Amino acid sequence: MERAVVFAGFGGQGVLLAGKILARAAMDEGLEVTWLPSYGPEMRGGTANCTVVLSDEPIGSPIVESPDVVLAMNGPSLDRFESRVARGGTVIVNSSLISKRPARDDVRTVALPANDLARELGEPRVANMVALGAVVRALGVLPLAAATGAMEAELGAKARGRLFEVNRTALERGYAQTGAGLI
Amino acid sequence: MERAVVFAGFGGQGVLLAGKILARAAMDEGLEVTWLPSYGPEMRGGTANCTVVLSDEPIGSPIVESPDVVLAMNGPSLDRFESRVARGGTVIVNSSLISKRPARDDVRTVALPANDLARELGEPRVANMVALGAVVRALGVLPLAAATGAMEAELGAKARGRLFEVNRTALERGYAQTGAGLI
Amino acid sequence: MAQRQLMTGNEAMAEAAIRAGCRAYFGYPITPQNEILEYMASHLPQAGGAFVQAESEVAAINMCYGAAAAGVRTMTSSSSPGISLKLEGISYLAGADLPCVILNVARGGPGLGNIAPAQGDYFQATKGGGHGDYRLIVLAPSTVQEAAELATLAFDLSDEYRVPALLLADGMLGQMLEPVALPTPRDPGSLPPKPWALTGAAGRGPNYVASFALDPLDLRDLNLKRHARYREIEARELRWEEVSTSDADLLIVAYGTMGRIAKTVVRQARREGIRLGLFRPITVWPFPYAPLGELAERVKAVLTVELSAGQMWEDVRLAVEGRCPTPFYGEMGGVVPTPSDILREVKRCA
Amino acid sequence: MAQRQLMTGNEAMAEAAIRAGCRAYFGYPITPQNEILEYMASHLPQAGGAFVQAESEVAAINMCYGAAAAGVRTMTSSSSPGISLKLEGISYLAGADLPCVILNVARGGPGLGNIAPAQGDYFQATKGGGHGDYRLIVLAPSTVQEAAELATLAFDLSDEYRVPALLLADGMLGQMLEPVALPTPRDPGSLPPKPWALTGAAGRGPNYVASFALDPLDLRDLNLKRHARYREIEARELRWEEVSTSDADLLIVAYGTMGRIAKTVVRQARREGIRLGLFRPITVWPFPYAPLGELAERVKAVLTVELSAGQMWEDVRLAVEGRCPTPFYGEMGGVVPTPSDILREVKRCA
Amino acid sequence: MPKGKAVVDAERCKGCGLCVTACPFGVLELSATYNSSGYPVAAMAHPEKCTGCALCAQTCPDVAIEVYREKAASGSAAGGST
Amino acid sequence: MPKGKAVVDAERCKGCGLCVTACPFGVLELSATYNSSGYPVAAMAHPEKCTGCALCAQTCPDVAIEVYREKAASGSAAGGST
Amino acid sequence: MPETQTLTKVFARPRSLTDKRFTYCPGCHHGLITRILGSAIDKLGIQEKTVIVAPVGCAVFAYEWFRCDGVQAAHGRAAAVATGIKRARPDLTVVSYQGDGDLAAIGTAETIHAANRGEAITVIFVNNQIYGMTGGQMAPTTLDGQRATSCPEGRDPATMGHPLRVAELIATLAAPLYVTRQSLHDAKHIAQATQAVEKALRYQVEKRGYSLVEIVANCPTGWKMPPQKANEHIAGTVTKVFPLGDLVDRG
Amino acid sequence: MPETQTLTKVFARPRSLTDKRFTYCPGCHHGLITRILGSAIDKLGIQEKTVIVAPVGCAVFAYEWFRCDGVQAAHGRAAAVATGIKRARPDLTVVSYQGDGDLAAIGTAETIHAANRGEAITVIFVNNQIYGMTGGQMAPTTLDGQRATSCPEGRDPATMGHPLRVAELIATLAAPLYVTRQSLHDAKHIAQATQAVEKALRYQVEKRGYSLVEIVANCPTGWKMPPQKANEHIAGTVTKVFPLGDLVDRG
Ligand SMILES: Cc1ncc(C[n+]2csc(CCOP(=O)(O)OP(=O)(O)O)c2C)c(N)n1
Ligand SMILES: Cc1ncc(C[n+]2csc(CCOP(=O)(O)OP(=O)(O)O)c2C)c(N)n1
Ligand code: SF4
Ligand code: SF4
Ligand code: SF4
Ligand code: SF4
Ligand code: SF4
Ligand code: SF4
Ligand SMILES: [Mg+2]
Ligand SMILES: [Mg+2]
Repeated sequence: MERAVVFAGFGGQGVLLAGKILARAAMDEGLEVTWLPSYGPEMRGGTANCTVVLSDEPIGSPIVESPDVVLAMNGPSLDRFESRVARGGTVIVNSSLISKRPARDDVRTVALPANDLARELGEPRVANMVALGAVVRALGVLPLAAATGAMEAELGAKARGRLFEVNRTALERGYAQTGAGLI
Repeated sequence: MERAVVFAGFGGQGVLLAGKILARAAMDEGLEVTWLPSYGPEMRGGTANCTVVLSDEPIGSPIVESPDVVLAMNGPSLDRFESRVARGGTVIVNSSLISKRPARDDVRTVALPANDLARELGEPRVANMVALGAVVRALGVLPLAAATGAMEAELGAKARGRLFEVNRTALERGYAQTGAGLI
Repeated sequence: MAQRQLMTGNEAMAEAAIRAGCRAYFGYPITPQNEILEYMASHLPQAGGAFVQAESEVAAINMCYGAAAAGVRTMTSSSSPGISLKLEGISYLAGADLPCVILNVARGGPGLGNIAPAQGDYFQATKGGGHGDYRLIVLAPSTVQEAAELATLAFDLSDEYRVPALLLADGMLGQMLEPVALPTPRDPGSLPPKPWALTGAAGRGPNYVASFALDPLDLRDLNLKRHARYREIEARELRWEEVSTSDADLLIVAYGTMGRIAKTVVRQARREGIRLGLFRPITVWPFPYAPLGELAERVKAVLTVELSAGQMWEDVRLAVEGRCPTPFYGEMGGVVPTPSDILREVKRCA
Repeated sequence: MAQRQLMTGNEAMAEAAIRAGCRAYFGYPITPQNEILEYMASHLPQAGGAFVQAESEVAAINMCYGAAAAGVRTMTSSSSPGISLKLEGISYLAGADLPCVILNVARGGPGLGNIAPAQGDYFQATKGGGHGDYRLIVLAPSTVQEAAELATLAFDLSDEYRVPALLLADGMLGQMLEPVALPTPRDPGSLPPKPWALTGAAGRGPNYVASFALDPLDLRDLNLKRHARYREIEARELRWEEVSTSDADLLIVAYGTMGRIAKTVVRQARREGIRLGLFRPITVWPFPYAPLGELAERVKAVLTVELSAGQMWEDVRLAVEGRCPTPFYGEMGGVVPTPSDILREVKRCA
Repeated sequence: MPKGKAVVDAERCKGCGLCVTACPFGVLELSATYNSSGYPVAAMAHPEKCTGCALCAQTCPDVAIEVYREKAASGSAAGGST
Repeated sequence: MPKGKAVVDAERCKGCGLCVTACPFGVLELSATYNSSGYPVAAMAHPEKCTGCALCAQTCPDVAIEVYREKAASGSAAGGST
Repeated sequence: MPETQTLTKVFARPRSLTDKRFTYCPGCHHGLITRILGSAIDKLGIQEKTVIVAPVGCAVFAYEWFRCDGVQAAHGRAAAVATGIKRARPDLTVVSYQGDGDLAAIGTAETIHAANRGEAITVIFVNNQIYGMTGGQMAPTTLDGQRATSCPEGRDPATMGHPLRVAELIATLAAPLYVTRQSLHDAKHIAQATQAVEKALRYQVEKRGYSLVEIVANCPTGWKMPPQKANEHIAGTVTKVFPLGDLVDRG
Repeated sequence: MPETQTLTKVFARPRSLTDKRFTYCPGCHHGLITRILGSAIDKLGIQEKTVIVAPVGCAVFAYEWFRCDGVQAAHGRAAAVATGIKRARPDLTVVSYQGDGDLAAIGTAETIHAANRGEAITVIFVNNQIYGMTGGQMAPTTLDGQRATSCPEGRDPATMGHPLRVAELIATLAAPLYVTRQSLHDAKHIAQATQAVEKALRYQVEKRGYSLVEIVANCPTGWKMPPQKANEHIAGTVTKVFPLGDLVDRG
C-alpha cells in the first residue's frame, strides 16, 4: 500500500500544515510517511504545496508523479495539479474559491466549499482542516481520529480549548462532507 | 651541451643577482637558460641560493641534482652543496669566509677570496661579481664579455660610471683568478 | 524501535548533532538549511553549548577551527555558495588534523543559482574543493532517519581519524519531514579524550595546532601521515547499500535523494520485468570502488543518475574501469527527475 | 623570433596579460605570486588600465566580476589558499557566463602549508572547486614562454566561450627566470565586441548579468546552454604535447613544471635504452582523454607523475580505462622530485 | 468635482494599506475585491475628497498608484516623476 | 665596580643596534664579532658604566639581553619579569 | 480613462523602472526604495549610464526592476562588484543596493574598504534590522531584545552585541563625500529620503565621490507586524537606535 | 658566570616564552611585542590557561614563541578563531595576535564583529603600515604617499584611500572594554605599551570583555630603514597619523 496526496493553495491557506498533520497521523498509525514541501523561492508570497506519501514499507521517492488525491485550495493549484492526479484518484476542489471543475472523467471530483464551511464554524482560518478532513476520507487509509490526534499534537499547547474544538469540528465536517474512497 | 651552476650564500651576499647575470649572459649569447631561486620562506633573512642551467636546447628540469659548478659564498652553503657537485665539476669556495675545503677528490676546488678581492677594489659589495667572474671562467661556455654586458643590463642605469667600472673589474678579477674549465 | 518523531532532515541533523555531543555550532543563514541554524540557536545553549550566528560563512568555519582546536565537538552548516566560502577554512581544518562536522544542504548552482535540490557539489565535497591534497569523510544520507544516523557517525569518524566530515545532503532532504528514531544523547564528558587539544598548557607542554610547515620535507611528512589515515579510512569505513543486486543485469548508481528515488525505480522496473538493481554509495568519500567494480562484472550496464552534469559519474567510471558501458542520466539546476524519467533511461540501457 | 627578454613566470604572465588587452586587475598579496600584483601595480595604470589592491581575495574576485561584467578584459591572481577564498566568486563568474582570467601560482597545502611548488590544486581547478556544475578552462604552462603564451590564449578562449579561464602554474614557474619572446601588444579596442556587457543601457534595452534563476527549469536551461559550450571546448580546444611517444612502450603523464622535469627524464631514460615517452596535457580541462587513451593501447604502462597525492591521476585512469596499468608517483608538501627520482619509478614499471 | 484622482493598478496592489493611512483626506480604503494573487485591492472610497496631492502614490511600495490632478493645479508633486 | 651588567646572548642577537641607542650610559656597542647567522653582536664596550637599568633589555626585540644588578639595588625593573 | 482627460498626471511610475511587479511582501519598504531610486534616476536623466548592482537578499531581483544595466552580486560583495564596474568604466553611474545582512555582516570588509578608498559609487543600504529573504534571522542591526528566528529569546547584547550602526562607522572614514541615514515611515521622511538619494547620485555624477544612504526600513513579514504598525515601530523605537540625518556631507 | 654571583637578575627572558629564536628581521618590533606579551602573561600568572592565536604574517610562528597552547589561524581570521576557542572554553585566556594586513584588510569583518559582539578576547594589533611577510606591499594602514611594492609611486589617497585607523573604528562600537593605541619607539613608550597589554589581559581575565591593543610598530625591512631610523620615523611621522593613547576604557 502506497498513497500520495498533494495539498496545494496560496501561501497563507495552511496547506503545508494540513499536510504535516496528515503525515503525523500516518506516523502515529505506524505507517511510513514523507512530507515534502515546495519550499519555493527565497522570497515571500506566492503559492505553496506539499506532497505526502504514506506507505506500509520504506518510501522511495518523496516526489510523486501521479498522486492519488489532490487538494486544490485555489484556482491556480487546480490548473497546475489536475492533470497529474492518478487515474482513479480524487480531486478535492475548494469550491468556495474555485468555480471551475476538472475536465477529466477518470478521476473523482469532490467539490468542497472549505472556506464557507469554515466560516459557518465561525473560524475562517480552519478551511484547511475542513479540507484535511476531506482528504482523510478520500484517502481511506487512516481513521479520522488519527488526524484529530495529530492535529492536536501539531498545533501544540495553543490548540487546547476552543481552538482545538473548532479545528476538530472542521476536520469532522470535511470528513463527513466527502464520500469515502477514491473513485 | 647543458651546464648547471648553483650560487649559494647568505641573504645579502648577492648570489641571486650573480646568478641572474649569468642567466642573462647566456640568453644574450643565444643559449637557453633557466634561473631558479630558492624563494624560500615567506620570512626574512636566512640563506639564499639559485640554480642556473644553460643549454643549447630547450631545458627540461630547472632543478639539477648534480651541478657542474657550485659557488659557495659561506660555510653553510659549502656544507649543503658540496656533495652534490657533479663528478669532474668545480666548487668555488669563498675563501674569505670559509676556511674549510671540500673533502672530495673528484671535483676541482677553487679557493677564491671573494670578499678580500672586493675589499681590495674598494667596494666590499662586489664580492658576488668577483665570484661570478670565477664561475664564468670555470664554466667555460660563455665569454667574459657576455657577463659584463649582462651585468650592465641587469644593474641598469644605476650601474653607469664608477659602479659599473668596479663591477666590471670585479668580474675580471674573479675570472683572472680562476683556472679555466671544469676539473 | 525508539519513539519516532516527525522531523525535517535539517532538524534531525541538528538534533542528532546535539545528541552526539556537539557543543559548538557556528553558522550563517542560507536557504535551504536555515532550520539547522535556528534549531541550534534555540536548543544548543540549553544543552550548555556555544551557538554563534557568525558574520559570514568564512567567520563561521574559522570559529569552528577555533572550537575544534579547543577539543569540543563542533559543527557548521550551510548550502552550496556558503560552502564555497568555507573552503579555505576547510582546507585549514584538514591541514591541522582537526575533527569538525560540516553539513552541506546543497542547492542549484553555479553562482547564486537557486534553492532547489541539487547534487552539483559532489566534486567539491569528495575531491577537495579547497586547495591542497586533502580529503573529507563525505556521507550522503537519503532519508531523514539516515541523516540523523550519519550526522552521529560523522562526529565519531571525524574524531577518530581527525579528518573533517561532511554530510552531503540537499534541499529536498533538508526540507522534508519523515519519522525518525533519534539516537540516544551522549554526554560530551564520556567521549574519548583529545590530548592534542588546546585546553591550556597546564601540567604538560604546550599543544600547537597548525597547518603550517615551512620546510617541504616537514609538510610532506604531515601529508604522508594524513594520507596513511586516509588509506585506513578507505579500508575500514566504506559504506553502501545494495538493492536487488543479486540477480540484476542492469545497475543504477545513485546517492542521497537520488538514491532513494532510484529505489522506486527499481520497484517499478522489476514490476515490468527488468532486472534492475541499485548501488547506493553512503560514503561517497571513501567511494566504494571495489564493491561497485565487482558488480560491474556481472551486469550489462551501470547507469549513473545524479542531480548534476555527471560528477559521481567519474568515480563510477573509475570503479567500472571499462568492464561494461557506463551511461549517465542527470538533471541540473534543481530539476529532480521523476521515477518514470529514470525508468525511461533505464529502458534505453536494457 | 621576437627579441627575447629574461622574465620570471610571474612577470611574463602579467606582461602577457597587459599585451592581451587586460585592462582591469584586482589582487591581494600572497607568495609566491606577489610579483604579478606588483607588476600590475606599476605597469597597468600606465597602459590605461584599472589596478586595485583589494582588501582580500574575496573582494578581488568580486571586483573582477564587476569589471568583467562591464566588458573589460579582467584578471586576478593568487596562490592556493587565496584561490580557495575566490571559489564562490569563481562559481558566480561561471554561472553568469563572464570571461575572466585567474592565475593560480600554486603552493604546498592544505591549509597554510608552505610556499614551495605543488600541484595539489588540480582537482580544485579542473573539477570545479566551487559549488555547482561548472568548469573552467584550465591551462597548465611548463615554461615561462608557455606561461606568456597561455596567458594570452586564456583571455582569448575566455572571451570566446564566456567561460572563466585559469592558469595553473606553481611557485617554481612563477619564480624562475627564462628568456621569453612576448606576444605583440593588442589594442583593447580591436577586440571583438561584447554586446552583453554592462555599458549603460543607451540605445538598447538593459543588459543583465546574473547567475540567478529561481525556477529550476530556467536554471537547467542556463546550465544546458553552458554545457553545450563546454562540449564545444572539449571538441575544439584540446592541447597537449607528446615527446618521443611514437615508439614508446612506457609513458609518463605529467603537466606543468612536472611535465618539463619529465622531459629530462625521457632523455635520461632513452640514454639508458628505455623507450619512454611523455604525454604532457596543456589543457588540463578539457583533459585530452582520447589521445591519451589511444596511446595507452600501445604501451605497457602509463605512469602519472605529479606534485600531489594523485589528482590528475584520476583523469589519466579515466582516459586509460583499464587498457594498461596506471602506476603513480607523486610528492607532496612542496617536495619536487628530481629526474632520477622519477627515473627510478620508471624503471619499476619497465 | 474632485481636484485629483488616484488610480490604483489592481494587479500591482498588495493590499498593504499604507496608502490608506497616508492619504490625508481619507480617500482610499481597501476594497472587498481581491486580485489574482489573492490580495485585497486599495480603491477610492471617497473620490470626491481627493486633492491629487499624490501622498498615497509616494507611499505605495509597489508603485501601484498613479495620480492625476486638475490642469490648473498641475505643479509637479514632490518626489513624483512625470 | 659597575652597578649592573647586561649579558647579550650572542646567538640571539641580530645586531639591530636598538640596545645601543637605548642605553642611557653608552655602555653597549655593536662589536666586530659576527655570530653564526652573520650578524654583528652587541656587547658591553664600557661595562663600568652599566647601572643595570635594563632599558637595553626592555628594548631588545630578540630578547637577547639579560640584566643583572648589584644585590643592594635589586628593585625589579619595570616591565622585566624576574 | 475618459474622465482623466481634464486631469494631468502628477505622479507616474518612474520611466527608469521596468514593468515587472516587485516580489516583495505587502507593505515592504524595498519597493518604496526602488521607486525613490527610479525617481532619482529619472530626475538626473542618468538611466542610460546607470548600472544597478543587486544584492542577495529580498532585493535580489533589483537588477530587473530598472531599465538600466544591472548585475546580481554575490551575497555581501555588491560594493566590490560596484568597484570593479566603476574602475573598469568610470563614466557609468554605479549604484550598489544592499540589505543589512548583505552589507553589514558578510559584506563588512567590502563595505568599509570601498568607502575608505572613496570609490565613486552610491550605496543604498536598506537597514531593516533582519534577514528578510532567508526567513527572519538576526541581522547585525537587529535591536537589543528583538526576536528573530536565530535569537528566539530576543537579541542578547551580552553574547550577540549591540546593533551595528553602519552610517556612524562609515562616517569615521576620511574619504566618503556623503553619509546619511533616512527613514520611510511617513510622507515627510519619504520626501527627505528622496532628496538624499538624489544628492548621493548627484555627488557621484558631479564630484566622483562615495556616498552611503542608509535607509531605516521595515520588514513586516520578518517583524511579524502589519505595515502600518511597522512604520510606527520605526518612528517610535527604531529611529531612537538609529538616529536620522546627515552624518557627513563633504560635497 | 662567576662575576654575576654578587648580582641579581633584574631582567630575564619571560618564563612563558619558549627558547626558540624569533624569525623576525633585525630590529623588528614583532619580537619586542612578543617579549612584552610574555612579560604580561608571566605577571598575571596565566601561562597555563592562555592560548595564543597566531596570524598569517611575519608573526605566523607566534604560536611557537610561547609556552602556552597555540594555534595558527588562516590569514585574517584570528579573531574568528579566537571567538571559537573562547566560546568553546570560556575559562581560557585567548590572545589574538595580528598584523595590519591580517586584521585590517582581509580580516576586517571578523575584527569588527568580534569587537561588536564583545568577545572576551585580547587582540594585539601590530600596525606596521605594511605587509611585512609578503615583501612590503601596501597595507590599509600605509601612510599617504608612503611607497610600497604595490604602490611604487607612494600611496595615492585618490585611488587607494587614506590609512585606516582601526582603534578609532573599533572605539565607535559599544561593546569593547578597552581600546588603546601604543608605540614602541622608545623606552617610555615601551613601558606604556607593556602596561596596556597587561591591562587588556587583566580585563579579559577579570571582566570577561574585549580589548584591542593597537601597537604602532616598525618594519625596518619593508620600510627600507635601519631600526633606529624607523623608530624616529614612528616618533616624528607615524604617530601623527595614528595618535597614541587610550580611546576606550570601560573597565
Ligand atoms: C554566501 C551566501 N550566504 C548566505 C546566503 C543566504 N542569504 C540570502 S539573502 C541573505 C540575507 C538577507 O538579509 P539582508 O541582507 O538583510 O536583506 P533583506 O532580505 O533583509 O533585504 C542571506 C543570508 C547566500 N545566498 N549566499
Ligand atoms: C588567504 C591568504 N591570503 C594571503 C596570504 C599571504 N599573506 C601572508 S602574510 C600576509 C600579510 C602580512 O601582512 P601583515 O598582516 O601586515 O603582517 P606583517 O607581516 O606586516 O606583520 C599575506 C597577504 C595568505 N597566506 N593567505
Ligand atoms: S492623491 Fe492625495 S488626496 Fe488623493 S487619494 Fe492620494 S493621498 Fe489621498
Ligand atoms: S499602498 Fe499600494 S500596495 Fe499598498 S494598498 Fe495602497 S495601492 Fe495597494
Ligand atoms: S637590541 Fe638585541 S638584537 Fe639588537 S643589537 Fe642589541 S642585543 Fe642585539
Ligand atoms: S642595563 Fe642599562 S646601563 Fe646597563 S647596558 Fe643596559 S641600558 Fe645600559
Ligand atoms: S521578508 Fe521583509 S524585507 Fe523581505 S520582502 Fe518581505 S517584508 Fe520585505
Ligand atoms: S619584514 Fe618587517 S615586519 Fe616582517 S620580520 Fe622583517 S621587519 Fe619585521
Ligand atoms: Mg535585512
Ligand atoms: Mg603589517
